[in-house]
Amino acid sequence: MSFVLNDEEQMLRDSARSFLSETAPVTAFRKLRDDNNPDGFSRDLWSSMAEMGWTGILVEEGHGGVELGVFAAGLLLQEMGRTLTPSPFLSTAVLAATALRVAGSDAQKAKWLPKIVSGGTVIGFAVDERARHNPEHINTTAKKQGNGLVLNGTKRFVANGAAADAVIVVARNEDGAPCLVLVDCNQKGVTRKARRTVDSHLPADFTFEDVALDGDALLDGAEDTEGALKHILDVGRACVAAESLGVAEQAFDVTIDYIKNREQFGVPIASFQGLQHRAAHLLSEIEMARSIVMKALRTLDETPSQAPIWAAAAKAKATAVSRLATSEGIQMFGGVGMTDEYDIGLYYKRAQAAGEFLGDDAWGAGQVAKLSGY
Amino acid sequence: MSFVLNDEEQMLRDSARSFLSETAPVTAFRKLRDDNNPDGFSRDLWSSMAEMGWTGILVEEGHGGVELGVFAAGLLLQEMGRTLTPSPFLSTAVLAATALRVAGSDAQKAKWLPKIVSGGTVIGFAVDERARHNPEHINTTAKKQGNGLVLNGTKRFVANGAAADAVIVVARNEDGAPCLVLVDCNQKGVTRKARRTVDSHLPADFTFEDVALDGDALLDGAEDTEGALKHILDVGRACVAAESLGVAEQAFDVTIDYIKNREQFGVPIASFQGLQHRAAHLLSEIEMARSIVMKALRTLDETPSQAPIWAAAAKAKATAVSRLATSEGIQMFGGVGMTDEYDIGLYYKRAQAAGEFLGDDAWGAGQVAKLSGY
Amino acid sequence: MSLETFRKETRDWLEANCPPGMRVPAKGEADICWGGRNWTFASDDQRIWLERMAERGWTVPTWPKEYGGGGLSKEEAFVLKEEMKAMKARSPLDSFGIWMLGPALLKYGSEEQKREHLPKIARGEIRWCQGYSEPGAGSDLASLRTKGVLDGDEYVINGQKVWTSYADKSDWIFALVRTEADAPKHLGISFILIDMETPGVSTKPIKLISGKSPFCETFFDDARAPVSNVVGKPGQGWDIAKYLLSHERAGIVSDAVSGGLNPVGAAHLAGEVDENGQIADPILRGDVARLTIDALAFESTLRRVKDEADKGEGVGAKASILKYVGTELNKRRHELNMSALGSDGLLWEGEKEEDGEAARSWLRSRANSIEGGTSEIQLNIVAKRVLELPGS
Amino acid sequence: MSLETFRKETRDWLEANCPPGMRVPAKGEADICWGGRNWTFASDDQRIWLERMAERGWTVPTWPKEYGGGGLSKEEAFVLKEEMKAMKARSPLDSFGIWMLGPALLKYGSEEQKREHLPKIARGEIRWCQGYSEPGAGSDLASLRTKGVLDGDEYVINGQKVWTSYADKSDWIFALVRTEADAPKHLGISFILIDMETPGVSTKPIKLISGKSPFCETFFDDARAPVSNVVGKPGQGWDIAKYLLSHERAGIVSDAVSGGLNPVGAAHLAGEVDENGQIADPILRGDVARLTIDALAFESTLRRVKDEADKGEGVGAKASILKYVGTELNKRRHELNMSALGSDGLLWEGEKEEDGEAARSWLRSRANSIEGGTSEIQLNIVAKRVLELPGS
Repeated sequence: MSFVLNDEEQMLRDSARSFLSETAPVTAFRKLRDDNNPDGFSRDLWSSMAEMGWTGILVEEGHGGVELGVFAAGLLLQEMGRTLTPSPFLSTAVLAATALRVAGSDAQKAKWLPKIVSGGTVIGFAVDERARHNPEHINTTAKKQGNGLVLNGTKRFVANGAAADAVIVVARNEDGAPCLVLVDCNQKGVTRKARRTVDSHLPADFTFEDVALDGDALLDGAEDTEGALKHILDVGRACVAAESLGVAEQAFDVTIDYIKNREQFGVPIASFQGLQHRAAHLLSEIEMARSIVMKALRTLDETPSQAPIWAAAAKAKATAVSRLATSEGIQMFGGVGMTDEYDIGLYYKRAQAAGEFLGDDAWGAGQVAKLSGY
Repeated sequence: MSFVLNDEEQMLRDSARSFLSETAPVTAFRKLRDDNNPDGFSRDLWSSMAEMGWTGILVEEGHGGVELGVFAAGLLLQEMGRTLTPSPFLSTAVLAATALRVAGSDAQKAKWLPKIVSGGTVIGFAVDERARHNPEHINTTAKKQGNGLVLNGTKRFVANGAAADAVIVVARNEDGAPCLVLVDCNQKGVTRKARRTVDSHLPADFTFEDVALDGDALLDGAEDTEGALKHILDVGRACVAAESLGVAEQAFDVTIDYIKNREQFGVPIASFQGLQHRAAHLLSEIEMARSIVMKALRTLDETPSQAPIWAAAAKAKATAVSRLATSEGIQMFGGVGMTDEYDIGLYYKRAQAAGEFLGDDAWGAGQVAKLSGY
Repeated sequence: MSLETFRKETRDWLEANCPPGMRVPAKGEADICWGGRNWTFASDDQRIWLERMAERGWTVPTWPKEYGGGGLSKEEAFVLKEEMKAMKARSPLDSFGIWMLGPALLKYGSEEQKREHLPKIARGEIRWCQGYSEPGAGSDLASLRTKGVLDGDEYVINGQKVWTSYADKSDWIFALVRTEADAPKHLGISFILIDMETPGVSTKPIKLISGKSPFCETFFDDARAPVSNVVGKPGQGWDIAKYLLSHERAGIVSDAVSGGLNPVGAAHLAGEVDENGQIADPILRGDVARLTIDALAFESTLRRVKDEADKGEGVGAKASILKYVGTELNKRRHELNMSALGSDGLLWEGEKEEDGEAARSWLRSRANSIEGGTSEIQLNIVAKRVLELPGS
Repeated sequence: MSLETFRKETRDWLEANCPPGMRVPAKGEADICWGGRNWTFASDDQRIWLERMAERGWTVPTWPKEYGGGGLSKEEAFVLKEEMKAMKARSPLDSFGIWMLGPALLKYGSEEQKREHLPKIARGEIRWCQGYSEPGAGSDLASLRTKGVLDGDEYVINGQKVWTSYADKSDWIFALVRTEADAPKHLGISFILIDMETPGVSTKPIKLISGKSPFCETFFDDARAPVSNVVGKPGQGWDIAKYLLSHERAGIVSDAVSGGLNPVGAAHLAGEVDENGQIADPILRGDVARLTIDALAFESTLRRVKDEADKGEGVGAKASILKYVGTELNKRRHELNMSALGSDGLLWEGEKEEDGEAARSWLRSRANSIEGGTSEIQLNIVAKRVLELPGS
């Protein structure tokens, strides 16, 4: 396992960085927000991501993807974190694609993966039913009915839910075992309510009321669906941790830049040792987060059986560090950091939202203790 | 409830401070340690404490005491924390005296309290059976046998155990309810093993093997022995919290003094803002600890029914702050702080030991959550 | 009158006079009564409550009666507060006039200024805002550049202020103005009262990360104020400002610990408790418990400092400790609120008015450690003035 | 030879040659083999193991063969380490000669010095200590006052060193000596090798709070060392010292994370776990979990820095980040060990040799953030050299 980027990865990151800073800088995000964009992201950008092959980053070549792996997906999300770029990448190209890859039948893969790769669909991944992430609290049911299924339950704050064409729903079957069901959002019995969040994303709450589904709605390609679900969630965690890392890095960079130039009492405030020590501590924390996020991503690619503890730990660390970096950022900016005009507050908001997604630092710590056997 | 000292309290504290700094400064503690004193404290000092009335601080006048209350006891312990003075004050004059006061019969009070007041006895209070404090883990039994009792079990790290003439043992009776039993250490079936601890105190482990006791060994003066036990422990917690506070205060004072005088790179190290901010933070923390310790002590005197959460919170806060103040102290002293020659390390050790006694910060936090109903 | 008699009479009066609508806690900023020329009462109850309290001088209980106050002793004022709290009575009037300008005028103002301005503050007729900070000054408050040039018996004022809270809704502003250009930085500043209807005074809200705009920029463009509106002596502005800032700090601290959502309530709201009411996530529960301990310690400290002040020990630089600890604590509380609320906390807008309130309060709390002197400034003050550490 | 072949051969050789007594983890400092003129082996196994490993040069696997090393590549050395770890083989030899002096001699030493000293270090024949710090210098290392005055082809050395680890058990010392009195502070210092049997060299242990005395004071009283014992050029000592300190930092860091008690083990030892092996105190469990996360992050960072170094990216000032994070982490680990152990952790002396070991290690860990450059110095380095923040 290597902790350095190979040439291909280096290229991917460089091209992502230059693409995003040109096409989707923070000003673009502000415009989406101020225009009350009903999707919460740019459809054009999503098409561009497809053109560049990003949508197929976890899809095998046979279905049109480039299959670069979870580490590569994380690199992209890290860059998106830096520019606060909203898109269905995480929900559709990471979570839904992984779900289809590890739990879909051949027919389901053939039907859905090319759509994901083409950028022609947005698919949400619906797991949580309560306010805090907890994949064990699943009350949604998908029970057999004739040749098909009937789905009942509610899901909350499904990422990209407002714009989703379909959602993959985590439910329990008639035996109480977890199962994954792919549901068209226009299906009868599906209602959704878009929720505008603090980071100006647009997830949605979903209610499923006696939704009648064909049998092929059930993702039944995995031998062990429960294990597959855990893997999907770990991939999601490591990838959103990478986004949080990007948020932390950029927030830190702009903060350092600010304190070097901001003068008070006749000197740059960066010359005060009080701030210097905190900045050095922050950099140390970011370095730690960077390493463990890389470790989690690589482990998912190379030795996925060992990934659970790394994914949980990376998620917890990236959550904590991104919140620290952004809140320290506001403090070091001072009054202007509180204004909407400066970007640092936007980073703070995204750090909070990304942090709660698929488990925050407290959740991650509990998971690490459990997985470590204490 | 007043957060300021009245004249009497002010006088008590001033006289304690001058007495201890003359009679029992840190050098006296070092001498006890280096001499391997078999008691772990000075018998002469204990007599002086009796002469000054300290031993009777929680004992009613009818039994020879001065009954100044828990707040006053805390003031004395705070001063003893400052000078690292070891003595049986906490175990005998606070815990045992309180136990007799709230759970003893008139006859038991009449027999034992004057002995405590005279300084003529050292009584330990034995509650814990496991490594970490937990008053719910009591397996020691005191069962009826004829007109008497038979005691079986083990107790660990009983404070002042090495020098104790007797111990008050927390046990369970034949119904499994908590009870308090006063046992002479020379009784047949009692074995003790002195343990020298990191802070150079001398607690002892006790084993009780079919110890046959008279019926009057049972402290049966309380209507609600379980409630009485909780009160005794809360008094102990608030008082040891006061000692920890004294440890923190003195450690802080010597550290500030040191950094003001220590020069590096041609200036006093106290002029570095990195240290200044940490010192200011430390002072803030000490002020918080001081307030909550005062609150807990006063509440035990004035509205004891409300005391449990304050005792637990004060114990937790004083534990955390005394450890922080002493560890920051070592760091600010630098290399010499690691040497036995300087006192700061002794304060660090006592902060650890006092912190574990009757529940550390983690224990206190759990208790606060429980008592707050979450 | 003994304190107990006072307590009884107060309780009876409050019972008889506090309208029912004022006996439920304020839900949000919308329920606060700020007063002022253009104030629209949220309800009749709000109006009646203000009128009745103002008549007794109990909007400003400790101010002298001749200036519209209640003339109560500290002890009596505390009893009043306790009794109001016991019946959940709302504050009849909140204002920067009460918290900040009033104390400054009582200490530094001329008799004429006191008689002119204090009663109007007490009755909620005039709403005040403060004009201290300037763009780019930040913690270096004394580096201000707004200039006042004497022209006859008037100052002609030019410059810009920032962080003028509610300036767009205020009637008058108390501002720091550099009136003596050649004096050293901390001298040469005057504390001037300016009617915001004066020609040349304009104001513009600042949008904050919390979405709200309580703060404004305020511009002075050849605005004129009579010399008689200078509080204290010309050039004494810095002293008055420092005195006033300590009152502001106390205000921020009391905000920091007063009411609002706490993480236990948040966990209940979000359904994140188990059947025994225990916070479901054990790690989060531990974080909340440590917050509770610190909140209890802080609450005790506020009481202690008050008791010490009553005994005549000055608060002095210890106010900086309170400001530092209280605001950092409040930020932690809001962070834990957000963790306890999970995705519920992320809601920004919804159909209900209170939707997004948790997130807005959380974001608002970030300013606590910046406004009224940053945490860094407080730590500097503690290091220098309490601990007397040498300068670097 | 391919790496896989090397791995196989290494495993076979270790299997055949590592004595059984060397395949159980060292219990404490007593089990470490330090070597030196007066070394007494703790067991035959310890002696045999050192001899066999030294013969292959595997006490210093990456040093060139001509100086007693194994001549292995970094990759091979890593494989050797992994295979030793897999069979729990102990380190055959630990010494400041290996960790510190060796790398400095390899970089700065003359051919003659290398041939003279390196093989003796590799075989554990000579034990070295370092003489850097002086009383009162602390973090201001360059302010040293030990003087060397040239007298013919010898320096006559006078002064005092402190924190000379194990000086009382060492054969030689490498010391920083001010040889050019008039040069600026950081120049004029030379790095000199001194035999401790030289007349005028004496040493005295320092008693520490942990009760142990690995450190000494060392005195030079007209002690003489030949000019040929200067490493590099006279006056180049400060550069060599800095180079060496970065190796010391790496050593401290690897100590910080390697082995020893952790809080989960401590909780088990103390019986403070429930029937499922879960740490009984839920709040403590949370603290431990957060430590685990940080330990995993730190472990990953060590790997990353190594990979980056292998790719040619210099570690440079990042070593300061490792030193800072690693030592602070280790202190936290020991604090949590003590909490998990409760009263058991307080034991200072008992009948068993390991009694008190937990407390001693805990106290010892406090020095981690002082020795080899304090945490404050590391943060300064990061601020100045990595972040390029302006000086104050």
